[in-house]
Amino acid sequence: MTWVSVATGLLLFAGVFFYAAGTVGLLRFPDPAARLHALTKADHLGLAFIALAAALEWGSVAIAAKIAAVWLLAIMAAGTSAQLMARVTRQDHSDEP
Amino acid sequence: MSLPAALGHLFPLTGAALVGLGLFGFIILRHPLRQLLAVNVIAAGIFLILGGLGRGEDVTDPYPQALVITGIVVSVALTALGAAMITRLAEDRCAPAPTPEPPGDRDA
Amino acid sequence: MTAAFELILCLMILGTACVALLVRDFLAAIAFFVVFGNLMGLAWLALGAVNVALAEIAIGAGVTGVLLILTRGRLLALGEQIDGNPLGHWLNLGAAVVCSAFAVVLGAAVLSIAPDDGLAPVIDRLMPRIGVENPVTGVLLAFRAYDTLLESFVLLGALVAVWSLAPADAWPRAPAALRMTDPAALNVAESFGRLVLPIALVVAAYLVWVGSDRPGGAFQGGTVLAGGFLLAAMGGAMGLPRSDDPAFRWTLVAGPLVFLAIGLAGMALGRFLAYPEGMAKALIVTIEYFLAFSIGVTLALLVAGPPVRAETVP
Amino acid sequence: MSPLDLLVAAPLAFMVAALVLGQGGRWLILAAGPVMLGLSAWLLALPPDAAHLVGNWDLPLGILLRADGVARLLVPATCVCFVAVALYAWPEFSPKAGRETARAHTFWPMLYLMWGGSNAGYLTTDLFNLYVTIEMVSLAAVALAAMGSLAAGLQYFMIALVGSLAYLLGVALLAGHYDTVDATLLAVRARPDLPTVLALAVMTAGLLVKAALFPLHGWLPPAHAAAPAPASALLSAIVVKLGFVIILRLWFEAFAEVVRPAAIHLLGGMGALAVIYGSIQAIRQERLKPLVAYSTVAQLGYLFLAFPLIWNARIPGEPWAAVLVHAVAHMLAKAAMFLAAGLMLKAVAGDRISDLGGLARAMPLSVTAFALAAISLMGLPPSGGFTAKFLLLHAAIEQGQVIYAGVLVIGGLLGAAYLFRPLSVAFGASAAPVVRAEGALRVAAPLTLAALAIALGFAGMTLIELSSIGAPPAIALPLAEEPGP
Repeated sequence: MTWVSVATGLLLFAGVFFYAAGTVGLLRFPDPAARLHALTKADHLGLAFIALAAALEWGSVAIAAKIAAVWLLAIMAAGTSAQLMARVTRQDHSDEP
Repeated sequence: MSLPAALGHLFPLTGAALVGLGLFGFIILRHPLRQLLAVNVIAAGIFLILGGLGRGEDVTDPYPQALVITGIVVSVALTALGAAMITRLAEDRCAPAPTPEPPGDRDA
Repeated sequence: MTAAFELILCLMILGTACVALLVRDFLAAIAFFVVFGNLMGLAWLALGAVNVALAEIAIGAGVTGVLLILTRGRLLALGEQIDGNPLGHWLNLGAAVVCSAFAVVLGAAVLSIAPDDGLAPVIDRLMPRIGVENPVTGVLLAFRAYDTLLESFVLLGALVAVWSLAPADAWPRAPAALRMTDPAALNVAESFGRLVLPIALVVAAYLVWVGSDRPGGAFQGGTVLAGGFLLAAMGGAMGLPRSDDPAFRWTLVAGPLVFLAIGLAGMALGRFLAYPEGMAKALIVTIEYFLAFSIGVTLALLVAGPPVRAETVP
Repeated sequence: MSPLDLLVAAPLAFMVAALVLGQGGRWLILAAGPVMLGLSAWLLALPPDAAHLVGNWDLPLGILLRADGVARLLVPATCVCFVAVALYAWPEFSPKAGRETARAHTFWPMLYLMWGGSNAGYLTTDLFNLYVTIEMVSLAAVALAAMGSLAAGLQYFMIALVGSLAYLLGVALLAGHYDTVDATLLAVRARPDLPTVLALAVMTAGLLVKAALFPLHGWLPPAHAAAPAPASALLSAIVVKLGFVIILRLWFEAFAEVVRPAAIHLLGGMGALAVIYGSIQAIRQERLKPLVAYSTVAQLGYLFLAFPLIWNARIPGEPWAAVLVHAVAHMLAKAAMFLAAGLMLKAVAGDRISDLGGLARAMPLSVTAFALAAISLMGLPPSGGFTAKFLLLHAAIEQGQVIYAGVLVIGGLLGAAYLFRPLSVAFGASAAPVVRAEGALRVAAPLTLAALAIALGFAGMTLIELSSIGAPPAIALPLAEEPGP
């Protein structure tokens, strides 16, 4: 077992842990804002770890760059959709008396 | 064949189940938009049968893959037409006043 | 290990399909349908069919999902009821029995067919003659280019069919704007749309380019482009074109037309859709670029729907 | 250069041109008409074994196009119908008061898409390629049907969608099983095992829905009756024929070794019921266009009633020719009838049969076109319909198939009953209504089509010879060589 595979395994484990944390947060947190918080932050940290693991596994700079680009796009999309969702939920709440 | 026999058939069998499931949905669902969703499930099942049966020992036959891609594009085109028709029908239903284009053969 | 993964994947596919069909709330149904599409993409990856996985996720889950959500929104705005579905009726039980029986027969038929990659060796032998290395692109744009040509006309025809539904006084205006109505949300969406459109253009061009040798191609690239157009339109960074805009009509027909023209040129040299020796790859890449661009525009406009009357445009 | 490709490529090029031109799209028929009729003539002049591979890519991977008897009969008839319908539709789908309208613009690309799709369907032997062509035709057909009634169009759309998917399911099973979907190869490879039988069953079921065979016809009368006259003509004459032709080829060519007599008689029985049911429904209609639409349900029945007659015949070439002649005659006569009905209904206030009183004096040419088309549909001599029904009746009596023979006779009588009714009203003594004169082209189109349907009756031998070209080995006597790659 090389140090690369050990590092990959650890990174994957960390990624899965953050995904699990995000999912638990989504299910257990009381209000929409907190749920969004769990979903976006924890999940994308998880994604980052898994992306790192994948890049390490491939061991090629070009592929690592592509993975980084995908990760960046995913973060941007998540940030935007979280903002939009937050606005929708706030409107829904402000409608209530 | 090095694949276990059951595993080799796993995806096509899933496809067969999806076809049955989608057909059930198509029959029992009332709203046409939901029926359209069911049709998409049937199509996905058919594609899985087509592609899954082309699974070889290490590669999947490109021939069914190409057929599936063609099928996916045709299916999205038809779904879009169906969705547009459903929307237009709802518009006509909720606003009975709008001026429908007079049928050409009676406009004289 | 692989077997366990594939088994779980198939069970999840069936489970999400069940929920997508039977859940009361239609928005939940669409959400599960999109998850279903993504899992189907994973299934295609497990089959080693990366080209199909890209197409399934981009078109089957992505475009279809957007289309369903948009249609749902429009129907709800018109006061139409989509949710709710009477279950438990004895007719439903009958339908369940019939459909299960059909699925069982179909499963038995499928089981009696041995999966094999029967034509893969044939295709491998032919690939050197066209100079591209992605065998799926080879089948789509050379060996069965006729299918693909007709299919590109199906897509174009679907858009014309959608247009034919336009109300009498709406032609030839633009489709209903996709722009978000809440100003603050629009602000967020606009900056994202402005950012994504150029990225989508680059990614689409890249997908078409690598498509000749590795997974990718005109349909996948075109769908990414359509996604970029739709996001830009939702953010208001881009308006939707009027259907009588001549430049816009040319972008719609460019792909199918170039494909048809190259096919007919092949006829002058011997056969319809035959590529002359040594020029196959250049012609295929040319067709794919035009096709991807037209597909992108067509798909985006298909999602947007038929032209609408002036007063309903915000 | 070969008409096999050009017959598909040309309409698609015209579709693109019509889409780009917009307002001017309707003028294209002046170019498309001569081009397509010329290509059809070229198709008829091809040597008997004309066939080639698209792009020279060999089977089982590539796609084979060929000019067999079915294509040689149906492609020219299709082209004639399209030209006549397009000339008739011209004033109807023109800009109104100088403004382009959605219909006037989209009708023309849809027409060319359907044209290219149906030609492609008749010429190809590849079952997956057929799926794409079916979708081309269905797409255009749904759009045209929706121009009359959106609700009927949506119903038709859903039915057509499920029908296509059933067909695609069969294609998927065959592709997995035999690694090819070419009909000529399947004819050699097909074995009567579960996947093949199931594939044939679901494909046939899907196509029967599209060909509107009783009891799967429910969508047809509302869609065909509500559409504008040129659209109804295309739907009834062209669209339903493609499904029928594919079934014919599946049952007698690709899977001739798989099909069992019980299945053939099931199909024939459904056809017989369709003849009786469609005719009775047509008799019960009070309005003209639903009557003509139900007549389509009945006439499609004859096409399937012929299946057992071909199967059992000592000389199968005869009923084979009969069914193809019937398809062509119905194509011409039904298009003529819908176009004439469109003119007649436009002239009078209502859409009921009783409103037609005295029309024969007011618009003699249109009523004549209707009457000539009716003669062919009833199967009176001399007409294409008569040739077809005579050959079928001959085959049925020769084989001792009393039931089918009886249905053929009764169907003819019922046909006479429902078609005489509008005619007797039109020729009736009531005062002739005042009718605005129609353009010469609009009057000439149905008249020409109906006259052609009659003229087919004088070309019986030529048609029979044409139909035997490249016919499946089980049909052709003496045994014809299969056109191979």
